[in-house]
Amino acid sequence: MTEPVDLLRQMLRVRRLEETCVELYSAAKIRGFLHVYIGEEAVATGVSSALAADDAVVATYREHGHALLRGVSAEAILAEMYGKQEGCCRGRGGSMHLFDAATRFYGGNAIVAGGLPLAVGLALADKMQGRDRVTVCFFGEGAVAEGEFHESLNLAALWRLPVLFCCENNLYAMGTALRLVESETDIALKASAYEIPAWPVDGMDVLAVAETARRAVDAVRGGGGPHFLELRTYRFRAHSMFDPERYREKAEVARWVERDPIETLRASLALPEQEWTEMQRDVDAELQAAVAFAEAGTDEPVEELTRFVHSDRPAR
Amino acid sequence: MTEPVDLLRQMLRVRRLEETCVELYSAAKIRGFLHVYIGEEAVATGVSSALAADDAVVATYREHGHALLRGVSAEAILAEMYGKQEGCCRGRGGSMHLFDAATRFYGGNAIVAGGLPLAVGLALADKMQGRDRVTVCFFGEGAVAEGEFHESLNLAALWRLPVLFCCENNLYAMGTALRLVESETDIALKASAYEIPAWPVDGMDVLAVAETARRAVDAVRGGGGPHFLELRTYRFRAHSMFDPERYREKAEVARWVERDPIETLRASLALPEQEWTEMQRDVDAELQAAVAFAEAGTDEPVEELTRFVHSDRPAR
Amino acid sequence: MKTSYREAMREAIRDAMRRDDRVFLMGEDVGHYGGCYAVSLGLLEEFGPDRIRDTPLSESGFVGAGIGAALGGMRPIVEIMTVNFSLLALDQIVNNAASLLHMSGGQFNVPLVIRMTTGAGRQLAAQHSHSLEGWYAHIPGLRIVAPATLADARGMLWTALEDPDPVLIFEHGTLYNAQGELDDDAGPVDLDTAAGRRPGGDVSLITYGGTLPTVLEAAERLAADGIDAEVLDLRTLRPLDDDAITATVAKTHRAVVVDEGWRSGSLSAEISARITERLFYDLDAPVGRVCSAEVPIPYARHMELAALPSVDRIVAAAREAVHAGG
Amino acid sequence: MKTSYREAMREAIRDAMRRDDRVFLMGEDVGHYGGCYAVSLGLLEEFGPDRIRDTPLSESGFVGAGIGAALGGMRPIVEIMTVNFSLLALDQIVNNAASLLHMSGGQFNVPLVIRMTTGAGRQLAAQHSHSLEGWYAHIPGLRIVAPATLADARGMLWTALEDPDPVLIFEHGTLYNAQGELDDDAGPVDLDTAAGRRPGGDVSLITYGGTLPTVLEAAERLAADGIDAEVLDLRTLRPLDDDAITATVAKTHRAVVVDEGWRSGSLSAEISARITERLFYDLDAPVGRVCSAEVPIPYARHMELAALPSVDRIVAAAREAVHAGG
Ligand SMILES: Cc1ncc(C[n+]2csc(CCOP(=O)(O)OP(=O)(O)O)c2C)c(N)n1
Ligand SMILES: Cc1ncc(C[n+]2csc(CCOP(=O)(O)OP(=O)(O)O)c2C)c(N)n1
Ligand SMILES: [Mg+2]
Ligand SMILES: [Mg+2]
Repeated sequence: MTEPVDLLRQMLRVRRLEETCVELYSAAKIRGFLHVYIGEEAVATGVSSALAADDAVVATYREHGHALLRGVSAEAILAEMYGKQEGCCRGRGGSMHLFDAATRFYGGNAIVAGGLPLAVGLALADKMQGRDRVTVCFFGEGAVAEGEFHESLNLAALWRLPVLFCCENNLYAMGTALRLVESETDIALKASAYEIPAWPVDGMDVLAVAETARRAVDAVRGGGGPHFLELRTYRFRAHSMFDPERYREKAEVARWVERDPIETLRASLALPEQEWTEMQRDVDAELQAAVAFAEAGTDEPVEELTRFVHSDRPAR
Repeated sequence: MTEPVDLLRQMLRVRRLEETCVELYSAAKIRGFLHVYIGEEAVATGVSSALAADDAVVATYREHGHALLRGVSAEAILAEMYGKQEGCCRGRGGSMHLFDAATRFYGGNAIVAGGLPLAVGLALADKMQGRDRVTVCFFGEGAVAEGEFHESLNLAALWRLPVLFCCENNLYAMGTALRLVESETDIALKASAYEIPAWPVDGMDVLAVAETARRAVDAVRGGGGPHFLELRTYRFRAHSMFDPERYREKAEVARWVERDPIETLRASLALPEQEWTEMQRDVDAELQAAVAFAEAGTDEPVEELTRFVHSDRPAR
Repeated sequence: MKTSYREAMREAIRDAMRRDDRVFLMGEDVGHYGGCYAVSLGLLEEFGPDRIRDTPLSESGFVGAGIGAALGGMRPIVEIMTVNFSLLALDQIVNNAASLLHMSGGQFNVPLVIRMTTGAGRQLAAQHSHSLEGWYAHIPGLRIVAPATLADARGMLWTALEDPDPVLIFEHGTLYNAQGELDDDAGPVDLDTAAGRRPGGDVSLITYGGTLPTVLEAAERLAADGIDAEVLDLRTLRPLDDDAITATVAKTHRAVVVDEGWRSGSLSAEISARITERLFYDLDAPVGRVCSAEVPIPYARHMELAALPSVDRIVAAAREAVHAGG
Repeated sequence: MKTSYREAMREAIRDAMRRDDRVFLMGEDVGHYGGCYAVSLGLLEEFGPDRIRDTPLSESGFVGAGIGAALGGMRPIVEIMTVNFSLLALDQIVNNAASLLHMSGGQFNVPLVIRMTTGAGRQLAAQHSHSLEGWYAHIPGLRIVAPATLADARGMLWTALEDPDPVLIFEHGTLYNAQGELDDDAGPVDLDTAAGRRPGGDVSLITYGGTLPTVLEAAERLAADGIDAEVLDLRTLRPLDDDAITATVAKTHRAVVVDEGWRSGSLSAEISARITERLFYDLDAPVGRVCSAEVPIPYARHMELAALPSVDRIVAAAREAVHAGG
């Protein structure tokens, strides 16, 4: 199992990456929609710590951290958001569409709930080919209202596929509170209605997330069929860079910020100040290098615009 | 409450209508897809008996009986299947698309689960306008797998809308058995996951259906929000006229036929033979007249083909 | 009055809500968030959560519910955040909204308005940048409109709500911030006719929606070169205003259609085909088309721009038409 | 060998399943029922329920799962019973299958085949009779094919499965019962080129899929009148075989496109526009179009027939082209 101090480091990497993105957005280096994960780091960090190298991850448009934790470099991520061809998708995807074949990171999906059927299919391929890989699918609690959520859970359960569904319940979908859009707000219960073992987890406690995820991944890999985690968390920042946050009270945000997953773990580990300083320095250095890399990035030639609409095929 | 003997008569009307349809199909008077309701009559009969005149009904492509019970005449129904302009939709809809504004019969929907959102909307209109009408939505158990089922139940429950969902669980969707397509086959339980009160009902027992439906309709009309009935039934005939029925055993069908809802009620009522004969004679007469009406029907002029793509509007 | 496209659209909604109790707005984040593109900002406070109704992320469900509510006597305005997400509701739109009246033999009309944001230009990449309004214009039973000006943003909604049948309003994402003057008594706008936006005699530039500003700019550039372009804003994409199209091309004998949709199977193809059908012997050049490159729209700014109709490409196509053949 | 379109398609599936372990068929009622149109009859017994996989009624879910399985190394054939139901899966098809490769910068191709029944002619009314293949042909990233002959039914599937990218196969419902001779060694068919089905010099009739038999009949009628029509079967609707279209029209100088889609925004519009763009100065008449009436297809036989392209209408359009202008 990953050491707690490593989990701390990973969360810090995600936090700094996101902070860097926000700065770069303000500096107009990054454009389009930008959704950051600040406050929710324990979720992706804990879950990712439970995965093997050839497992697959499907995520949403709030996926910078997931990509980083999966092993995509901060360089490739930032260059992507700069729209440079050194980015993980040649600059075509941007913030919402990070993909990486090498680490089996399947996006970067910006249609809410659109990634769930993909995860089901990836798991189906593994099961049909007798491989013991696991596919992890992240999505927000807003996705739970979509028909594709329901169809996907049923398919996964019916066919006992190796998927771990991870619902990042941060209580809001853009500006709409969960209680305004779900007749039943207990999300783990919904999964149970498909006969999928499901647990709510404190998503601000990375150790709890890591431990639960490890057990769930083991169960899935062992042939136990799909499992479901509801990770209770909170986004500290606005939904995107355009969100004036009219829909929630500052006090509510403040209460959650008190449970900052990074601060909480650091306190509980009683990490010596010097180690913390070093860790920060390392992470900052990583990100500075990444920014420099992105800054040095080059534009994909416009002649390539129509390339990859279809695969490059050998001429017949 | 409707008298049991009237329920018997209504079931018989549906049965004879369907038998007539099958004959007419074999005689090539009716074309396209034809789905009959033989064996399932207790469901629509019992539920319809609980409705008021200005309630609304949304049904599927297996809806001849529902239309008849709602008050659409057998004449208009058969003429429709003949493709005649005297039909309830001028011959444009055919078997799968019976509609009738006068009785608030909203189809005749041939996209599985496609009617559920419509029912939700009809109920929303009633609620917003402060009317105490109820909308009943019939659908097969196959529809439960569709995303629209899930989205509709959530919306109805969330907004506490006056809808009664009636799932006609006849165990098969075309040739696919429920257990092959649902990880959890307890359908009433699924509705509960949306906080909708739900009961399974013996769909072969018209008295049980009528009584449960009456209570459910009362609850809905009284402001209790949506309710859900799972009506356990069986289709005695093939899915459609093209179905070779490879997917089920004759013995299984035979077991269910023993529970024929018409025979069962007739036996329990100990209806005098003469009354039964009279009832049959009446119903046969109704259907003979209907066939004659359909036979005498006329073709809509082809010049009308593009009429009703948009509403006839006063010229500006 | 100085205003913006966004505010004009908001005023249109507010006005309709005040005029008719049966009107309500429903969609994702229209209420508490204030509208994804802030169109409905402040309306929740004025009309309350019943009539400014936040929905779950259930596009098929709430569009279908809008159809049902319309059948039930309401006049719903359903907002879909972005055209791409409308694909999730397409079954309801095509199989129900567009078909019910005809297949019920004239019994059930669906007085529903669906509004959605369309188009590229804001670096939102492949899943938020489609221009599918021309594609929707293929479906019988739908009326498709694309307001390109403040007056149309202000005036089309009420007409759409008075229509007994479904109307889809496509609002190009780059237009919301457009500023301009609007008459204080700006009134309803019909949904039948195209509008001339610039008179000219040498070539007809036919467009709509988000590309209108680009086309007008191209027309100025052409004017500087001595080419006098007439600009026609289609406004309604289904049904097309054939008379207006025919009139301008009969005058100029040359046409270029500018359409942000992908070229193959675009609305511009239909317009080109119709012009040729009607005016074959009057044309001095084949009808030109300037469309988007046939690619999922990429994020990087230079690539996105390369994919979209540009002033340069429009000018080039117009020149080609003018200098063609005879 | 005497066979039918249905059997040819079944043989194609069987053959693919035998050749490649990664191939499997998934869809509603493909297994225990025997296939809605009996295409997959008997395959469950041969290949078992894993590879002939019945799905729940969850079009979006299982199409998306097909995309995921393709990403995971399988070669899924996903069957959607009828084109109308594919609207429920359109988000997955457009936003994922068609877009993933481009937006991932070339990393994730989707070797998926989707088959579906299309078209009218069987009195199935408005929700089971659409012809949307031309509409799908608007979407970059998809390859769209429409086998119209036994040889194409037999030969296109394997080529589609070898394609690294998504291919949609549209099978017209009226063709399944078509009988004919098929070579015992009928092999793969390319998905790039159109096929001449009848040589002629007076007018080009361009069509595909379910209307090919109607067009061939019309050509015979025209021949009796002394008009020698060339018939081109497009076979692949995206990308279009421009060379073949250009070649036939360059020869005949007159073209009529016959397309069961609704006229406005149909594939026929695109073809008309392209012909005019390429051959404006060679055309002796405007390109004609024979399409379906722009209505939800009605049930009544006479009304349905009135809505669809007919031999009479094709003959009339061809005559008009031949007698036009010069
Ligand atoms: C199908 C679809 N509908 C709407 C949107 C617009 N949208 C983007 S993010 C979002 C909120 C999603 O909330 P949630 O799933 O809880 O994820 P979170 O942003 O909270 O991580 C919405 C409505 C979308 N991208 N896709
Ligand atoms: C969305 C959609 N998918 C598939 C079909 C084809 N189809 C028609 S009826 C049917 C079975 C439906 O079964 P169920 O809901 O149980 O109703 P039943 O026929 O048993 O009354 C199917 C698959 C359809 N009409 N609509
Ligand atoms: Mg959320
Ligand atoms: Mg059933």
